[in-house]
Amino acid sequence: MNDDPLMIAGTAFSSRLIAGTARYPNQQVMLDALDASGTELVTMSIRRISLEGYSGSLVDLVSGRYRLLPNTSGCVTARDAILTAELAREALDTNWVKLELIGDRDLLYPDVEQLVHAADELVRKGFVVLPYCNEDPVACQKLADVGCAAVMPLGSLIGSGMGIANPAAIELICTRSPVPVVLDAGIGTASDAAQAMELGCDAVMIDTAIARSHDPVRMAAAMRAAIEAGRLARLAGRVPKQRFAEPSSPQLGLVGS
Amino acid sequence: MNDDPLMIAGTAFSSRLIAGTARYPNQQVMLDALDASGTELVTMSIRRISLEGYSGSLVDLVSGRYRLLPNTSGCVTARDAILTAELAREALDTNWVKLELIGDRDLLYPDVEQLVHAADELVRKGFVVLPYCNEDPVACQKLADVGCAAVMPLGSLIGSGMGIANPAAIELICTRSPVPVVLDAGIGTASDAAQAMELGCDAVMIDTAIARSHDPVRMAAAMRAAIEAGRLARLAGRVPKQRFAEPSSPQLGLVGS
Amino acid sequence: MNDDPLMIAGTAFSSRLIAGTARYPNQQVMLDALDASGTELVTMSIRRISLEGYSGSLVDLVSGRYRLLPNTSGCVTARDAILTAELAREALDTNWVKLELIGDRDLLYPDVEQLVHAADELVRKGFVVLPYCNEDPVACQKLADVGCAAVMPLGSLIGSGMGIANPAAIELICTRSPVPVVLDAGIGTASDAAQAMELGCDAVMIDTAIARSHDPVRMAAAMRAAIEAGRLARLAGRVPKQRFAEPSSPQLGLVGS
Amino acid sequence: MNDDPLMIAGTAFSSRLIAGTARYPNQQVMLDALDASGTELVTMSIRRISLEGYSGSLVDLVSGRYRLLPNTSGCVTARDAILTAELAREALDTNWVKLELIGDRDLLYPDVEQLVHAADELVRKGFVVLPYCNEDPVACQKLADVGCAAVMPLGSLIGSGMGIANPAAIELICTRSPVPVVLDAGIGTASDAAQAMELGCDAVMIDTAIARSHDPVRMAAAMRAAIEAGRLARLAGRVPKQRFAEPSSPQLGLVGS
Amino acid sequence: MTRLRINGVDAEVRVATIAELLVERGIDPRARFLAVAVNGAVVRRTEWPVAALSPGDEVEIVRPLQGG
Amino acid sequence: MTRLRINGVDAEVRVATIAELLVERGIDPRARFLAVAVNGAVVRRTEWPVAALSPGDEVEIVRPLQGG
Amino acid sequence: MTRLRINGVDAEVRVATIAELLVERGIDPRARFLAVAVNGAVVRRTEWPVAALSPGDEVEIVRPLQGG
Amino acid sequence: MTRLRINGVDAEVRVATIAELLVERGIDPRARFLAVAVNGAVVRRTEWPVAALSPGDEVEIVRPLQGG
Repeated sequence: MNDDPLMIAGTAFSSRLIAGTARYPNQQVMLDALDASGTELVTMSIRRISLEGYSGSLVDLVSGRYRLLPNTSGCVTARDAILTAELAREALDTNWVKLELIGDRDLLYPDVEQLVHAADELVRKGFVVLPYCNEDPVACQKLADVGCAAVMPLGSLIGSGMGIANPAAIELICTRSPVPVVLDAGIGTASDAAQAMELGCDAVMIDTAIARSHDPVRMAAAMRAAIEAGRLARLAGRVPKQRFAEPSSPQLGLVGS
Repeated sequence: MNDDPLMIAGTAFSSRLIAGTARYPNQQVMLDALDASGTELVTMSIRRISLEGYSGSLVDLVSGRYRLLPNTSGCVTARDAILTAELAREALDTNWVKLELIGDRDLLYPDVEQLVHAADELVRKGFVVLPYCNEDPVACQKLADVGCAAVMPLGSLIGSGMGIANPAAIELICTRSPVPVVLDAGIGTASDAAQAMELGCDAVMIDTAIARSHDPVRMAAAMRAAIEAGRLARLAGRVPKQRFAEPSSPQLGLVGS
Repeated sequence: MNDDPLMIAGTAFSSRLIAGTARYPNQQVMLDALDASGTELVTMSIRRISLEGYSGSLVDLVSGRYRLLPNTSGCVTARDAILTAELAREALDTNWVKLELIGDRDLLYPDVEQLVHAADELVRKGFVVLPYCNEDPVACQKLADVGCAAVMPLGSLIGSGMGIANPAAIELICTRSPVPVVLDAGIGTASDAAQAMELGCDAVMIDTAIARSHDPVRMAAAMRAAIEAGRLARLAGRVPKQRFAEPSSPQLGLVGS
Repeated sequence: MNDDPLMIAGTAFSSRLIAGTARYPNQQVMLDALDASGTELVTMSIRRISLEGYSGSLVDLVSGRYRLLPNTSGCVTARDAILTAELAREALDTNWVKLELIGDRDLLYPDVEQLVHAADELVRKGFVVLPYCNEDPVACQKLADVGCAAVMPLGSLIGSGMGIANPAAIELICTRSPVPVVLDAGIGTASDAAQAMELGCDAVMIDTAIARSHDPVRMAAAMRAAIEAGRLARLAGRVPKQRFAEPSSPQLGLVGS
Repeated sequence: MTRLRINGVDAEVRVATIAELLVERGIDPRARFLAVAVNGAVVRRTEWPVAALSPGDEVEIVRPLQGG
Repeated sequence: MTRLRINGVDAEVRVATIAELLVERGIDPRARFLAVAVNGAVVRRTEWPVAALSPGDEVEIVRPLQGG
Repeated sequence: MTRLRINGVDAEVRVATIAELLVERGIDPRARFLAVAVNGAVVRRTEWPVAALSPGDEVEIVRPLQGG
Repeated sequence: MTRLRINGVDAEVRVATIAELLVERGIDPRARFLAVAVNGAVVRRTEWPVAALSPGDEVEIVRPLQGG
């Protein structure tokens, strides 16, 4: 454990990267990328039994090495999201859940109103709830008020790779949130992840930007380094921006002057 | 030596961070920061003998551990810049020089016209010339044409911490430059350095952003990680940006759907 | 009436600028600025009788020349917002209301959850509701679904002058909204207003950016021109952005070539 | 003449838009667009006699209604640019010239070094020189020093429609230039033109953004309004940007509070 | 004497109707752009002369101000 | 024969308990990482051998998959 | 016959002056907005009737076109 | 006495060579990282003991400092 752990619901994590497990070219690349990313917490979905391919044994491969964070992806009603969370708890023996409640199937944008109600109920049922929300400081406050263990505002649309569309709003949420802020969705490249940490986020959730890059294992290493870099820079306290120049070398004693 | 070295004038560097040695709170912090940064190439200025403070023994401390890159900071004429370079070669026994030729003492902005002439002459005199220039692809091409070993376009004004003011121009220079591109000036925080590498820069030069941060040693580590992150992301090939969303979890088999 | 009117709830407006009446240095400047802005719809607040200054006769001055849009500014509960709207209807004899329901007194950020419920009830009570909301496409859809006559997403925080913090989200809302989109809050200068219209907004609401500028009357004229410019540019269909250059003058027949 | 004329070389212009005449779908659209733009100064190129189409009679159509500004577009040597300027003076009976000296045929990016020399010589030959340059404050100062009547820094690459890639540099040039600053190249839509004026530019040069839009006549009107809006906003003095909110309506006397 | 809460402030007044209350407060009931609510419900202007006030009533008397 | 709705699809099955249903579906009830809900309520694994199924029951049989 | 280079193209022409050259090329020397340079130097319109052309002269004949 | 300009300042010194000048200035000529130029031309360290100084010579004596 490093000296600057991420604390969520009393659990300490050395890594501030939460990794998805979907959209990889194949299972081995996924495992190598998770390894390279240094993540300690990986997300999974809950789906009806079917005859699909490799995913059957996915849990066996990751459950030993990583804490699992099941999600309720795709749910559009509080009822389905809550049932999915309860099935996840039974299937994976964890009361942690990444709560997703979608208000628009095209945009995969959260339905903040239902989200707060579902989060409230899941907290009462004993879940550790990490809700995927938007960059709305009032919604984030409500989610913290009902007992969520963290908030997960989007940087931009899921899978878009557009980075952090509204840095000012994310920074505002970070300065005010009583619970950890995990930037979720939209990360496209390493500097996006570093920026998230510099804005004050406690962690970053990444799936597509790693899984769909040309070299997921290398990109996973890039994201790991970027999140460390952004965190260190945040702690180090950056220089202020100023509109004019300031010399770095000494001004006096110039040759020939 | 790592498997992705930076090559300048036939010399290989594991680190892609060129570090300044000025503006640190004190000498020990500077040494610790240089160490934390992983740099292998540090810049120095050349000044007339005087009774100034600690700097007297600076070279003894760094010359053994790092390759030195003397600069011609503050020079406003080709004549002074060339003489300063020759004095640096004599004093430090290196033919490498970071050529600075300032056209505006307030902005510390390069004088491209004189810069090309001075670079041409220094190359003829056997110097390895790394010129501080602006984000002008034509000027960068001319500097490469006269034999510069690299080009060092500014991100923004020296010491401003404004980051990369014109990413499109930097990217354009990187795609076309026959010599390494080192982003110089303006870096403010880690994500700026990562972005520079993602745009295609081969290295980044940093002084103020480390030396003047609240915790230079930690910021040095941040910059080291950021440059590695940006380089890895560049090599890994990021996902394309798209304006719409794409789900990461499977679409089929939703509970209750 | 021009040939491109703004239609809200069946009412046509030649001007696409909704103007606030607060924060002006004095009443005459306000009247001159409203005149210069070309607005046809101005906002007012509803407050308890007191012995405050000039505002007593404000309505007499503007009610004849402009349609009034009372707001529920400052309300933090649906109950207070609804009562304020009903008092406004009685006092000003209009069923139009700019519905504001604040979830955070520091940020003056909307409480989307309560906002939808209050809007729903006011629509049932026969009001023409224009809700101040955030750049949340799902919330905007819900507001339209309950019968709001328009949606008024914020560009950035009220009075901040930060412009449009999340252009992609505003554009997304504009492409999908079944009702007019009025950009509200955050406009700082003319180009912000032009940008709002180019993103697809149907109108812009401005108060502080005019009232608190150094020369409100001139800034009002600037905003009027900017909104017309942005609207015309939107209708004219801008050239695509491309990363490379394209000559405008003929390529052939160069002298000396 | 309005009360805020643009002065170049002692000549006053009511319009701050310099319009190109190329790339229009046809001649009538060009004439209508020039009319709608309100421009008083239009650019033309100088080319060898050939059997090309409509352009033969172009001058007859515009020379009576607009002051002509011949350019040296396409020239890559000072010699060709100077000869082209002299031929233009003979052909059009004007000593005004938009000096273009390209250092890269793909990017159409200026060659600052040659540009300064050619400008110097043309000024000595009695020309009123308006040089197309880059956003380099030192180069702009040199061009003013050799007697140019204005400087024309690029916003972004010619014909790219990318807008103003480096607003800070343009603003810096505007604050320091002893001669008028005309933003040239890169304007894509109305808000770009408004922004240029807000940054302090004295005028804007536009060709492609109008000629290649879906509706050039309407876009010309948009640009005219945008430039007026940006100029008025600059003169009116915008509100400062602040990171926090400030209420516009009165704080006291809230109903129910 | 009737104890009312007027615009959030407790007051003892000797009035029977809203119209009388306005007059007692120095407000001309014929003045334009006024509105009144009692216990959270708007009372139309036409009712002011007859609308009776009871002890403990919460009265809101408002008018428009500048706003954004 | 019992008529059930299994994972959103109607089916006629000759089973009495969830455990039997899983077997009938070719799923090993001892397999890890399975979960079952009947009519919107999760049935704990320990109940599978005894939990009776009634006609019209809506059964969800799920397991984890990759996710983001 | 005089060998000239006209607008970058070699040509054999039977003319003595610029004016004659223009006519020979089918260009009306009185047409407005024309300009001519010989060997890199502009020849004013008034000189066209008398300005003699020598073998090897490089002649530029230009006029304005649309431009940006 | 020789009148020199040393690092931009006029000075009267009683020295014949660069080595003597350094000593006279309290600088150990064997110290590392020093460089000297006379009238715009660098004088190699090996020449210091013999390089003669003439009246009016412009001498630069430099060493490295921190820099960016």
